[in-house]
Amino acid sequence: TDLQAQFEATIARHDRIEPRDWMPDAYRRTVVRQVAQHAHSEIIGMQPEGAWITRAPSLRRKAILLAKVQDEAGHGLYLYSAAETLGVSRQELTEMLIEGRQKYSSIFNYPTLSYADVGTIGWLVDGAAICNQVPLCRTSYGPYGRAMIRVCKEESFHQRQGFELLMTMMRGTDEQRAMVQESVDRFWWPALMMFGPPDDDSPNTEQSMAWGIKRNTNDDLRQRFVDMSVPQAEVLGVTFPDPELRWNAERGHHDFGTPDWDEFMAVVKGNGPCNAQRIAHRQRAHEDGAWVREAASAFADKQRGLEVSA
Amino acid sequence: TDLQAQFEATIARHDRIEPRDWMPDAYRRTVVRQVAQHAHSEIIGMQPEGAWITRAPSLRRKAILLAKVQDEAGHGLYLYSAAETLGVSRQELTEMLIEGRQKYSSIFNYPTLSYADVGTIGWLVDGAAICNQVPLCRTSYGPYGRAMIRVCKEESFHQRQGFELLMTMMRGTDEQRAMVQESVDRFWWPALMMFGPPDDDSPNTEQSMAWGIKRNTNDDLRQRFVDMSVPQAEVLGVTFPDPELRWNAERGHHDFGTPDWDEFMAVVKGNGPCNAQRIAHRQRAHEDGAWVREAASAFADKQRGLEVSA
Amino acid sequence: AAELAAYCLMLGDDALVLSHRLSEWCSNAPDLEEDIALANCALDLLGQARLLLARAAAADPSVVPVLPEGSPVPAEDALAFFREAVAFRCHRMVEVDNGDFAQTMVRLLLFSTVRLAAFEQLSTHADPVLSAIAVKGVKELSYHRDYAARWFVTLAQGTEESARRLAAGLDALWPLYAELAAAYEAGPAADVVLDQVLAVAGVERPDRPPRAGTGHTEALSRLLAEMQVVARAHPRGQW
Amino acid sequence: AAELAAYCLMLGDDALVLSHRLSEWCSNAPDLEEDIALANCALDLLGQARLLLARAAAADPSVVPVLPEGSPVPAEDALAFFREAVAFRCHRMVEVDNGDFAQTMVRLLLFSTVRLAAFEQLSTHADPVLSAIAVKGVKELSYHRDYAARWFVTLAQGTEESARRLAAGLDALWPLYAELAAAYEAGPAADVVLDQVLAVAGVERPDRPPRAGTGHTEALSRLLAEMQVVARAHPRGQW
Repeated sequence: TDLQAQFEATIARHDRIEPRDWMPDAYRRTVVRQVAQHAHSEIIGMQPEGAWITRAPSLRRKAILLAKVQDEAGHGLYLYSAAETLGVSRQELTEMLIEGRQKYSSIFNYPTLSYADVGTIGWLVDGAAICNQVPLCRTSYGPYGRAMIRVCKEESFHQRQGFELLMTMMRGTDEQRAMVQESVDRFWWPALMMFGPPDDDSPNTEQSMAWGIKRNTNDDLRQRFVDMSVPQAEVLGVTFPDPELRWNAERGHHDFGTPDWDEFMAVVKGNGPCNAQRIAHRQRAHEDGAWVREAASAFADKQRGLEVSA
Repeated sequence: TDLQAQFEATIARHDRIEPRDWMPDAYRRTVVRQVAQHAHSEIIGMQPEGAWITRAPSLRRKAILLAKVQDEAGHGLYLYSAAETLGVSRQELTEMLIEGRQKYSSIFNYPTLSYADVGTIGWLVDGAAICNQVPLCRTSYGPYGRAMIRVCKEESFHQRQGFELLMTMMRGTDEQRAMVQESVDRFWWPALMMFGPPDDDSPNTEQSMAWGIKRNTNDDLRQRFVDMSVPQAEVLGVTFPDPELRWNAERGHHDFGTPDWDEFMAVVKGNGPCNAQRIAHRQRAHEDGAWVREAASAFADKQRGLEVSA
Repeated sequence: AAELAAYCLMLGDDALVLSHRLSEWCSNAPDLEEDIALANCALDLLGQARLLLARAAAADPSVVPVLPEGSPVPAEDALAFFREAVAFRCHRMVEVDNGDFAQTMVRLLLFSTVRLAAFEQLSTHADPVLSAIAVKGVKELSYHRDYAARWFVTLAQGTEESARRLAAGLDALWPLYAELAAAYEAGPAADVVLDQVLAVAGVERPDRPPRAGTGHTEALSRLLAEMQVVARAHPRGQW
Repeated sequence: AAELAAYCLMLGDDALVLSHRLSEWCSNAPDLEEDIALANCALDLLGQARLLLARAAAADPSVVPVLPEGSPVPAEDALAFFREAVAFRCHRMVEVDNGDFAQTMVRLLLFSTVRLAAFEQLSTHADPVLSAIAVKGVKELSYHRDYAARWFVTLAQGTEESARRLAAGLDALWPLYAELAAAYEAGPAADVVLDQVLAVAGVERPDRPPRAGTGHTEALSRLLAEMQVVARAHPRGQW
């Protein structure tokens, strides 16, 4: 059909699809799923770091962390708005999340155990997110791509702050240096898993790339992240817990070991260290807030009623 | 009547009234009120100290404190049992407490703010309680008097432990000594108020003494407590926050200042620092436990049913 | 100078403790917009706390706890993380638990109204640092007050449940209002504002006597246990 | 000796952390009798923790955190109050929040069953201190297990609500059981006991996979923040 041809031409030009444009149902569903998953990741991602706001060890760090977690709520807002341009409401998506029918990034199912984790999440987790997201600024769906531009700018800022926290701690006491290393040891492999399963085990990648929703394969992005992180670790003075990690001059890349994909699958299936906790937290907050949202909407109705009758 | 005469003779002999004995309704009501108030004080008294079990600074102190608060629950048990011999159930009394229709000792409406308070409560509050309670071992109602004998023995043990904690802290750092003094400063006046209003403002004292329920007046016990505490404070190396406190050789007692009876009245009326918190805590615990008590009684009914049908 | 320091500590501790309470809402608010708004208020108060604690330390260095030699901890952090509960000068109003969203809004309304009245006076204070802090704070507190007042009216007139919860929150906090208003010498200005909000909301001023006693609540030491845990574990740490 | 120390730390940390959780019930239990019984269990586990931490410190002094010179803190307290969360060797089963009374009883049943099986074996351990601790512990843990099992059956067969809550508690904790049982090498002995209790209660063994990962929960660092606050504030204190 004409519409289909127009859509494909737009994609081929690397131009944006906009909300008013015709698009195949499968494309719409895939974009909704990906944007929602991304939005959920921002919201769930508030928990592991947010848990340390009340325990931040300096007032300066407390302000930085509070502002960062607030930014994540903001990212969630843009991304839910982007999804809403495709005709699904924030309320619906939230219900999909708390009923376990939509996913969020596997990384947030790992616990934060020390303040160093705040730095490590900034450095490695936000770093991995940026690797994933920078190409998404050129994603084919317009509102998503534009949201990503804003998100990426703030994420880079967060990543630098995380790295800076770790740098400062590495200049501190022996205990602090040990804290940083221990934290990096825990987060390295889960960070690598953030890019998803290996390419030969990632059935949706091909179609998403054809549609210009995704711009790179999982393994491609993972390699980029490893290559980027190794020199940063040297600057920091920490090591990664991977005996196979070494520079391969022939490939012009670092070789590295295989993540524990069984663990990854357990996490994706809901049996990770914190899946139940994260969803229960979101569900409780959502339910506890129901009466407030109802009150606000009842009040708005009354106000509208008054305006009409005036 | 004969019964009345018999009752009065028993009282006059300083002998015990027992549950099966005839007693005037007013006597029964007064004993129930006093025993219930005492039981409630044990139960509410678990809160201010119990709050520090999870924060005790050494494992030895944690064990001592946990055992002490457990003893208070035990005292509550004996005392509710003593009240039950007069035909009121623990359930009824608990409801009277959480609906604010029966009182408990005013002292537990003051907050605990530091670990030193655990010691101060042991030393001063349990000390004052003992002054109040030792004469009650000879109270006219048998089950109450016998419960008091057991309670007093354990209270003396607690008082020594409290004093010993403060002694140890006074041998510690400057900060610890300051903590002890600050704590004593906060608890001294409220401890004096534990004996109730001045005699000329204590309308029920006369009748209670005539019935042998009470054995001494409020002011009499308060004086005894002051005289007992002053030398102990000297041993500890702390002062009491009362510029009028001094030895009066003529009276053979210490003179001391007047407590803030307005504050006392505010506390008694429910407007003390922690009244609302203490009652809310008890109420929540009681309500949260309702389904457990129901399950236990449903299970017991089923077991009885099985036994009967077997 | 000791008096100025004590006053700044009082203002700073109130801001620090209420900021902590507001930050507890993070990831727990009824909606993303409220999550962001509450974090804004928490950040503003945290900013006020930092400036005020630093001013207190400069005015009277003796208020700053002594740390192990060689500790790199700045004065604002020494004050926030290395004092015991009894050394804090905050008020019981800011210490108690958040309760539900209604109670949180009631507290924010009462607190920001009283503090705004005080900051308006302080903006001409003789100490130039304190007056500058107050000028900046006036803008922030006006926003907090308006935000809280909007929710106060919304909840009062929203549903039966929200009105009930609002009333319960107001009843719970009212006994602590007199102490706060007295400390801030808020005067009739604050009362006028409050009465306006109550009138618009159609809510009666509670008829509850002030809570007896002074000093702190048991909630404060628990709050500080959490707030200070990492800093205390690393008295020579750099962050 | 390092191995013995590590093993004693594991046993001691589990006891310490579960004792803490049980002591949180103090003044919050459904009835006075349960308040007293839960405090008893907490006291027993606290006693086990003290002996085990002291044994670990004696076996390998290098496990004990270094405190400021002149600190009078004994080894058991240095281990309990001056280690960070990541240095603890307890299991996720004992760390998570109590939940309701049903979940608390499920945890006590699972924990004491597994630990009892291990202690029975340890009562003939080559280390005379550890074997003596185990002999004493067997009596205590038998009591805890029987107490929890009695409540397990009562709640399973009490009311609809109690049965529902018990099932929810069992579902919540079951994913953490495999990790605990493996660490204690509890073997079939524990399974047999559990199956008996489940059978008497008429409750199915949950069909839930074990939780992925190892290490700790986020709950542990919060628990330690509270447990360690006073001790950490006074590293040279005497108590």
